[in-house]
Amino acid sequence: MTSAGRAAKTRERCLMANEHWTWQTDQKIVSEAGAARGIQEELLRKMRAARWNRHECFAVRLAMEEAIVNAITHGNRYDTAKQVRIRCWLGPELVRIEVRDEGPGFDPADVPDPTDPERLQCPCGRGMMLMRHFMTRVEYDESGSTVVLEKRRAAGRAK
Amino acid sequence: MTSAGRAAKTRERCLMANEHWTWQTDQKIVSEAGAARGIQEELLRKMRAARWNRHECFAVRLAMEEAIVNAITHGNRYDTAKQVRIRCWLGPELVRIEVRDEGPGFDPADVPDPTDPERLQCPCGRGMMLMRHFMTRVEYDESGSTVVLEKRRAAGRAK
Amino acid sequence: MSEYRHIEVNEVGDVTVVRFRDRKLIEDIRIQELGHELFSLVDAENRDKLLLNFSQVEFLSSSALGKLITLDKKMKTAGGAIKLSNIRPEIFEVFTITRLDRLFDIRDDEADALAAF
Amino acid sequence: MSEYRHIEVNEVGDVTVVRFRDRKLIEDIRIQELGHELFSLVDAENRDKLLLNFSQVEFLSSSALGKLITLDKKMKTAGGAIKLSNIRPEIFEVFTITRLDRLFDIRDDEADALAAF
Ligand SMILES: Nc1ncnc2c1ncn2[C@@H]1O[C@H](COP(=O)(O)OP(=O)(O)O)[C@@H](O)[C@H]1O
Ligand SMILES: Nc1ncnc2c1ncn2[C@@H]1O[C@H](COP(=O)(O)OP(=O)(O)O)[C@@H](O)[C@H]1O
Repeated sequence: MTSAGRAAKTRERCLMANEHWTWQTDQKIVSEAGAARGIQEELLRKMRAARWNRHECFAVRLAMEEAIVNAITHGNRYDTAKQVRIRCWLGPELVRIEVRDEGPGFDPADVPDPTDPERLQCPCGRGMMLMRHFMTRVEYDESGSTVVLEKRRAAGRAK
Repeated sequence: MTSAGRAAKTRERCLMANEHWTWQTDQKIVSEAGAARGIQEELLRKMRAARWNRHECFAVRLAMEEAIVNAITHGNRYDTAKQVRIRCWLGPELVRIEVRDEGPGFDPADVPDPTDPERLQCPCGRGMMLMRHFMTRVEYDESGSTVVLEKRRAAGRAK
Repeated sequence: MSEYRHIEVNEVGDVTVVRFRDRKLIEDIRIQELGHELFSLVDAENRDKLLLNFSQVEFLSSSALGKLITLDKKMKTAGGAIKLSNIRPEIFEVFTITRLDRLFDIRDDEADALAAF
Repeated sequence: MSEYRHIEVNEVGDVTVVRFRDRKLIEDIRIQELGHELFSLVDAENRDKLLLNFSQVEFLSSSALGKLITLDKKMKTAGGAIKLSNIRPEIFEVFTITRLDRLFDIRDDEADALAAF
């Protein structure tokens, strides 16, 4: 691991330690459309129970869906011998989702902007932009086969 | 026009003057799928009559199709008030096709490589790569709304 | 008229009004079928004025956007028109962020959309 | 089995063998319909082993490639498999240049392809 990689890991550990999680899960699914549906629904149920608002629930549902579909299709290329590992952490103020595939990875910097007028008519390439817009943090590891998504709860909500 | 643009125009004029054309056409079509079919078929008939080989005819058919579809869809965005101008020149050794739309243009350098493993599953973005592979020359003007395609006849053919 | 599993189809004058039966449009076999049903309105039934009413739709992901873009392309190739209506705020945000609000004609409600054809 | 305008469908064992009626697969309303017919084999008829025999096909452009990629995606989502056969040299070149020979399982002829399922 490079020193930048190590520094990121350390920062990650500190961030994790400071958070107080009320629920978490760690599961592996096969690389098939819909295989993660149960985990996705469970996280959303927990969020609703903890009164995260409609927009926040929508955002997390969307970003998680995009990340998982990417892991199954682009990462593992539907290879049912490969798995996707999904980890979720839910705290009072933060939800964190990590999606890791067994694919070749990629460089997120190479992904073209889907809003370029020239690309507007192409039916794909919008998942990452949606994750970035709807989440507080979207980070890929060095290889590109693991993504971490975080959503911080709105500050001004009713207590 | 920039001086680079002027130089290109001059070079263009010289190239054109040196060629001896046996057939040419200059037509405008509305921005609808299939509207250029007649012109495409006519050029191919002329090429076959002049005994261009099967691979060369395939190449010209393919590149011309991709350029016209791009002009209609990405350039004029199916706006039937806009036209596509198609000019063809056929000589003993060279065929030249110019396709000009009334759209906003684009920068060909921005077009991502469709063979990147990550983009292999996207159903679009292969037209320009095919034009470039099958033709001898593919050149866009400064704005990107005009493309010139050329195919030079194989040297080693039977006379 | 065929029976559809994922959409509800009604005629209002010469416009075909489509409502979605699924509340969530996500990547799986059902969205493939949904795409198939939408495309058949253009490909097999030659309808040329489609109004997609999203009032039932609570969620959609980028795969659904892909289907809508392909539908739009088919419609433009066939010389027809599509309009969208009754899109709730979060989904509208999906359209604006991806700039698809420039590709699609999005109207507030069915009456507005019908009047715009 | 439905009647198709752009494809000819036959069963060989549990494999659905598809031949194309059009010699040129190009961007227009017919290719939209062709896509529709191919997709319906997966979406509506739930066929999970498709062999596309290209012996009749003299020409295809990138829009046809797009249809094949979408078909492949549908098939993978549904857990099935596609193979291609009898592709003539120029069209094979289209597949290799775009690296789609890595996405698709391309076999020389029908017998080879059938044996590979
Ligand atoms: N987990 C992954 N593994 C490999 N490549 C990926 C992964 N996630 C995304 N990509 C690459 O990034 C591109 C953009 O992804 P995205 O914005 O979600 O759009 P789409 O999935 O529709 O192509 C994908 O086409 C793919 O090339
Ligand atoms: N005439 C044009 N006007 C504007 N943009 C164009 C034009 N031709 C090509 N482009 C841009 O280049 C991209 C790549 O084109 P192409 O390789 O033919 O693939 P596709 O047409 O399938 O997207 C298009 O998506 C579009 O963004």
